[in-house]
Amino acid sequence: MWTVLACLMPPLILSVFIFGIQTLIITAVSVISCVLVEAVSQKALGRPITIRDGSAALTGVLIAFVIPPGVSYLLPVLGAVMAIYIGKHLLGGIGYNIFNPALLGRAFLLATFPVAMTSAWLPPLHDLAIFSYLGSGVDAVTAATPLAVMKEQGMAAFTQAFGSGAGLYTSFFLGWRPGCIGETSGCMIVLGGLYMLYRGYITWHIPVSVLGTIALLSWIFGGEALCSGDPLLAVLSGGALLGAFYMANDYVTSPTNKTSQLIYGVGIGALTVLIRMKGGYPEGICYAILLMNPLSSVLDSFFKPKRFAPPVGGDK
Amino acid sequence: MTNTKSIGQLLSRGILSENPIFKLALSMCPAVGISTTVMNGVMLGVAVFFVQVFSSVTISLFKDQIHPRIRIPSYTLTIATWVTVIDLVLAAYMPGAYAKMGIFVKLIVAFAIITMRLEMFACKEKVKDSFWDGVGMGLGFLVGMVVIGFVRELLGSGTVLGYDVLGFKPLLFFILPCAGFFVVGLMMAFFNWIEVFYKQKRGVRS
Amino acid sequence: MKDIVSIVFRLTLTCLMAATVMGVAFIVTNKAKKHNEHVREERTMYALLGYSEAKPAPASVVLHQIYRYIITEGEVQFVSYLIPTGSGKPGVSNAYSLVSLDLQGKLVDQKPVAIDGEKIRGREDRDKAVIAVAGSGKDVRFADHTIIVTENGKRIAYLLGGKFPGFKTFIGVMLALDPQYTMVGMEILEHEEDPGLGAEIEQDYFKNQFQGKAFSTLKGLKVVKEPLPAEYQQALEGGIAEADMARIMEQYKEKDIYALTGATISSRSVTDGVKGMVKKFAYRLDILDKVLKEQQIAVSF
Amino acid sequence: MRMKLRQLILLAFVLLLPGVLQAADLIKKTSFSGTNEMKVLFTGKVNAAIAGDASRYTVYEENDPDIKLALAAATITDEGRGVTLKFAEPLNSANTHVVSIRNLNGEGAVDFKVSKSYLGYLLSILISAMLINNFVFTKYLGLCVFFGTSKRKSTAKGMGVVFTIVMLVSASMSWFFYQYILIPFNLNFLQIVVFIGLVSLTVQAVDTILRKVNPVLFNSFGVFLVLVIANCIIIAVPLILANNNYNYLETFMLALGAGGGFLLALYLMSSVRERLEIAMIPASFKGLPIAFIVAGQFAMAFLGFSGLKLF
Amino acid sequence: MNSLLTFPLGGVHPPEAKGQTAGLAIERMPVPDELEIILGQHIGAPCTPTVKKRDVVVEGAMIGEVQKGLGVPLHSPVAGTIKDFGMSAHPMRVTSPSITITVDHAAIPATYPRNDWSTLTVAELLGRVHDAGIVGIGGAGFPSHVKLKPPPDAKIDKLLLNGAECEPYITADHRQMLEHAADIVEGAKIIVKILGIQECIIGIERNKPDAIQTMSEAAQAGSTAGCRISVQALQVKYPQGSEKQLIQALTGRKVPSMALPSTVGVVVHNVSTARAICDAVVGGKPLYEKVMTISGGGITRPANLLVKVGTKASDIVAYLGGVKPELAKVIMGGPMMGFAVSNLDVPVTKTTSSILFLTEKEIDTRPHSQCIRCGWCLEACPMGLEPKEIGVFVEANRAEDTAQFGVFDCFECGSCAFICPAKRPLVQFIRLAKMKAKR
Repeated sequence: MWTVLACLMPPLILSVFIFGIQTLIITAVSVISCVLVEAVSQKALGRPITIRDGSAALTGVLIAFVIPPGVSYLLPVLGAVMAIYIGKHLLGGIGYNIFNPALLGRAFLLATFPVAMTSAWLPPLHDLAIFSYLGSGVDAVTAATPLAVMKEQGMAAFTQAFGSGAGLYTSFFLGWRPGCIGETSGCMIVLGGLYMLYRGYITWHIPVSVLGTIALLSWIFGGEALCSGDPLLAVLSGGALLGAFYMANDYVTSPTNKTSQLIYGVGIGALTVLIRMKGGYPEGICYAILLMNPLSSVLDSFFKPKRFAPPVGGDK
Repeated sequence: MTNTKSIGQLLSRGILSENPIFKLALSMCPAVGISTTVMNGVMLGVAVFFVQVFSSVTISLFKDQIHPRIRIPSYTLTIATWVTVIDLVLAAYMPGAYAKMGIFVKLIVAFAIITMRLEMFACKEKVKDSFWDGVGMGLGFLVGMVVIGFVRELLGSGTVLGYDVLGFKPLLFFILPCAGFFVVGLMMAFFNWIEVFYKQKRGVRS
Repeated sequence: MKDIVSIVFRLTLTCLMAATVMGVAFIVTNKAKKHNEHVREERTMYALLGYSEAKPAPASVVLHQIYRYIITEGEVQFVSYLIPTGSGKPGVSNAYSLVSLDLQGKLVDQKPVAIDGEKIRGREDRDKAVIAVAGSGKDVRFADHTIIVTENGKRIAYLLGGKFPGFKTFIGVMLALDPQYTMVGMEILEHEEDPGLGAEIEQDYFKNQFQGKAFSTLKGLKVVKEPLPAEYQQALEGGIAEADMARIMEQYKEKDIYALTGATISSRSVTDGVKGMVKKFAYRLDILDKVLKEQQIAVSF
Repeated sequence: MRMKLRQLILLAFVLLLPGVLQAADLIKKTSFSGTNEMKVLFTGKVNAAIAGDASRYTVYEENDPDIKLALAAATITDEGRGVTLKFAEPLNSANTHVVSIRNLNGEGAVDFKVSKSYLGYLLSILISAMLINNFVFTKYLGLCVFFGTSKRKSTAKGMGVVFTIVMLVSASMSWFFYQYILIPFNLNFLQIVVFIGLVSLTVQAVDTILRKVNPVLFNSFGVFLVLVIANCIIIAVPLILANNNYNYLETFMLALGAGGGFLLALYLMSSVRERLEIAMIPASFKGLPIAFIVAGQFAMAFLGFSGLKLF
Repeated sequence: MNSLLTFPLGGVHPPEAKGQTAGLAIERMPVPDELEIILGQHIGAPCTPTVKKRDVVVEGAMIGEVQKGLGVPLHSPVAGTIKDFGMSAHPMRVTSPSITITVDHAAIPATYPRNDWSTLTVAELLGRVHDAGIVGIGGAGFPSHVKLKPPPDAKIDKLLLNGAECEPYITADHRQMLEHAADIVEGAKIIVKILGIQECIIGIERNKPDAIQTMSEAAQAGSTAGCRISVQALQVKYPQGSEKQLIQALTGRKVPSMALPSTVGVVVHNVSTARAICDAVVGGKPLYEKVMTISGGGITRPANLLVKVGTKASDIVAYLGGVKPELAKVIMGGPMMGFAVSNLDVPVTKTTSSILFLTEKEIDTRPHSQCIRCGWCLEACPMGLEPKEIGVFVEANRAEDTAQFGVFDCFECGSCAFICPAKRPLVQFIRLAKMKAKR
């Protein structure tokens, strides 16, 4: 858990330079409330208190990562209650939750504060003025996320707002675009993800299948005509990378079998593209993962690990 | 089931110990579905109340005439009749409230609680007892709906019975469909917890 | 065997009894129900005109229903209006005429329609009457329903209902215009937008923005993605003194519509929808008025 | 039973085909795109000079033949097989539009209607009932049975399949009764009694037939038949179709969607509850309360489908 | 030596930690004053004593015998007097019946002159193996003569000698292969003759290059036309030394669930068992001594010891200069499959291959937490089982429902528990599950 947390630190630090110091405050509030809620729930339910295993802190960071940078500090607190108490401890604590707690928290916040969660975006900073959004500054500025612009105003407006070509990819890859706190800087997420892959904490199956499906389907259906979408843009915008590396890969809520992991990833990718293009929200990976979460145990029951050798005459 | 039950017992059973929503967990659909405001809860609760009372009384009145083999169809017919009547009356005289409740009024016909009371109580007991049993159950349902409606309305829109009490909308979530599940689930757990708590307390005392 | 007879007998009896109860209930409630069907709609209309239960509309205010039909005969299409030619007072048996215009706005014919004043509000009865007048072999299709409001015979407002696609499904609205087609008010009748987002279109601070927009402004109305100024919001929500309110409303009269935060698409849908409705209505009413004037057709409005 | 389902699907397909072949010979597909665009796809290559000439088009809403819509541009697409019409003002896609092209095919004009496709509409009824407005998670119907039979995956599957079949049959019968008996004879107020009666009848019929035809199947699925009556979805679907004046195809789609959605919800829920059975749930939450909480979480996940516009 | 072989499914790479003892020659431990010989030394029925209290026995004399069922005789490791019949501490079963012998230090150690076995019949050979009390020394303790008499319908074509020694720390087999290579090859030849086959493969993990070298030379020297003995180097992967995994690595054959290796035409013996068979057949020496590895950071002087069966762990500790203060856990057997012992009075049995004295640093003392479904155990399990599910079911008191996960296929290699990031005692869960699911 602590390693995963460490992998999430680079995007967090970069987010301070992209959106200002308040991202750090939101993350801190989120982490502290998650840890507190975890401790209180465990105390109330008479379980050993395990806040030191880092799982609550990780959920806290992830909740902060999937909310816009301009929201009130109250939001992560409420999200923490939903994620940790309702989403995790009522179902039996760590390991038994069906849905990814952080995303459950986000879904709850999106339903409760739809305006803040869909409009509190901030234009990225370019001058290291990391304190400029603190205090009253937040209300005055708004921005639209790339996917929202694409969905509501079309590709032309997108190009006008974010440019095109290599510059666009670079700024998106680095993270200089409006978006949730932790989702923008593709480079840092990929870096952390690759480190986790290298250390063997995760396998390639889920991230590759999720991102591959998103890229493929966006290429096929994403453009004006068939097969004219921009796969790279689809992967870099929204929370695709964060979702693929840190949310979809969550051990507890994803399948354990490799085959089911691939199917699970493809399902997430397909649902993401479906919601992005036809659904009610500009970004769909949050709901795509939530919708696939309950399927992970179903998939695992279909694809059992390959047994060494079945008994003679088959299983009894 | 003992034959002699006081009115108080019959009432309290329906409202507390065998509350159709929190204890028997029957007829959950409206409890989750339209309990976004107290008023909705009251309206449907009243509708269910009348259907329950009328059906209980009807079945109790005709219990000797009902052939045991067509028991269930008779119950269904009776309930459907009374639901139709209530439905028509509401549609005619309270169109505003009726529009809000959608098809849930008509769906009272599929409520397990009503059939269950008819089968377990009204077909055996005296008219008066059946009446009070129906009243108890109907009230129990009403109370459940009001409680859930109160929580959801207060938290969701900051109002009670339409009157603004908080002055702001705390958590929009609670008037959304999915919150109904959470509220009912948490309340059921709360009632379970109270029961266990009191049993323990009583156990300690005795 | 005896059992079966008994069962059948009792079941029949039960059914009969049930049917009796339901039948009685139906008969007793039917009239009230029919009466109530239009009450809500009418209440909305009166509310848009500024009347309420505390301040009921005077008897001199009359709502004149106009029903538009499209009649197709082969390749030729007419636009026909079912208009009241009598006094127009509800409850009084009215005379109605079907005035048919060709697509260029020339009068084709005018025929009286025999229909009762109350019955005209029921779709089936009305359609039947129009088909009977239009003659056989023609395709008659109901298009829309608008209301012209007069006070002492003088036009004071138009009410028009309409439906257009919103962010999710359709949004149904009713608009009130003054005789110069300036928006008097708008009411959202139905929608399935997201709570907290698109559903905010039914809030005063959004729908009242349309109030007072002149036809000229309305024709070019757009949606701007700017935060709603605080004073304007106060004025729209009606929490301030009347004089201030009038001043502020006047100040923002020619401004575009401020989009709802997080629900630009819904805001734009409503704006575009309203714009289209008013433009069409104004175009048609001008033609109709011209024809009625030229042909000296006596109408009740 | 699976065979029967397949036949029903096949039947539905055959019945739906005319919807696909709706437009005139020349026009293959029409659709709205964006707020002020319309796309037309022809069956073959068309004369680009004519099809690309905006002045040759006349477009109006079906109900407003007197008001012609101003066309900004007509652009040839799809290698000469299609044309995109761009309008000056946003279109009201709620209404059917009539497009007429002069001299496209020699003499005279080619007229065709552009509206949201009917097949798409049917499918959207199905998808809506199944996912977007899932009867269990967003409309809260059938909860008693839902919580009662979602403890085991096998039970859930059985219940879902039986329910879907009974639903299809009873909804079809209800539609027939409603359209040909209740409406003509002005007996609408009897709908509750009639619908519940038809449901009971269907259940009884399926029970009898199954018992005779396939006793093995009956043994595994028969127990669920009784429960079907207590499920409010089964009575809600006829009521909805009566309310919305659906035709038969729409009714069929609604019933299929409702049944499929119920099956899906049951299956997902049961797989989750099997997992919860071995979890350490707090004592007062054991059983129904936690099932409700999980259902709420499902409902939150299903929010993702909200606003889904496939067609 | 062709490309390195291994088994394909699962497996883990625990730190080898063999360096402490790999270079140490086998050293004979002086006999302590008293031995406690547990009667149930092997799988099958425990022995019944054939001696009485105060009987005087000589080294190698039979002191116990199995009267009914599967088993082999038990021999006295020393000359001495039967002191008592009592209960001894037992690593797995808490206590177990045993015979206590007071050692007669004055007695002359027995000698076993080598004699020619080539004239003996198969039945005679088998008799010697049985009479010498030989069981599978590798771990399970299965009576060897039974393994050498495969069911008549099995077509055996290969003998595999297991020199993989995949458990960390243990170097007993390694040292024996270095020091007694010829005996091992001789033993292999005896087994080959008993089985009536012609081929023997010795599998050794490549982290013991010196053993591979020595054994290859010995195998070459010992091979004859009718008996080809070869050495095969294996990849280093735990649990290579498990019977089914070794068979798959060396022959590619898969032993079906709940079946014996003979169903795929293979017989597997440990290298040290082969040596014991050689000693029994060639010298007539019963199995009463054992080469063991004593290792770990908690013991003052790690060693490879030749120990008499019945020597208590405490005696070994005393001989090796005592334990260090940082000792945290004593394990009998390997760190993966062995049992933690809380009592150093546990006597050594025929199957004890090591005693490890581990320090805080060498073990993970963190408390275990709930399963987070990471699925690592699924990948580690060489049998393709789902240890996480079994663990969760056991924790939920539903151990009896675990047969669906193939819990009986598990041979408790401990790969899952080793890899588990939550440090869940999965092997203990599985043992519990096996106990309950049987019922």
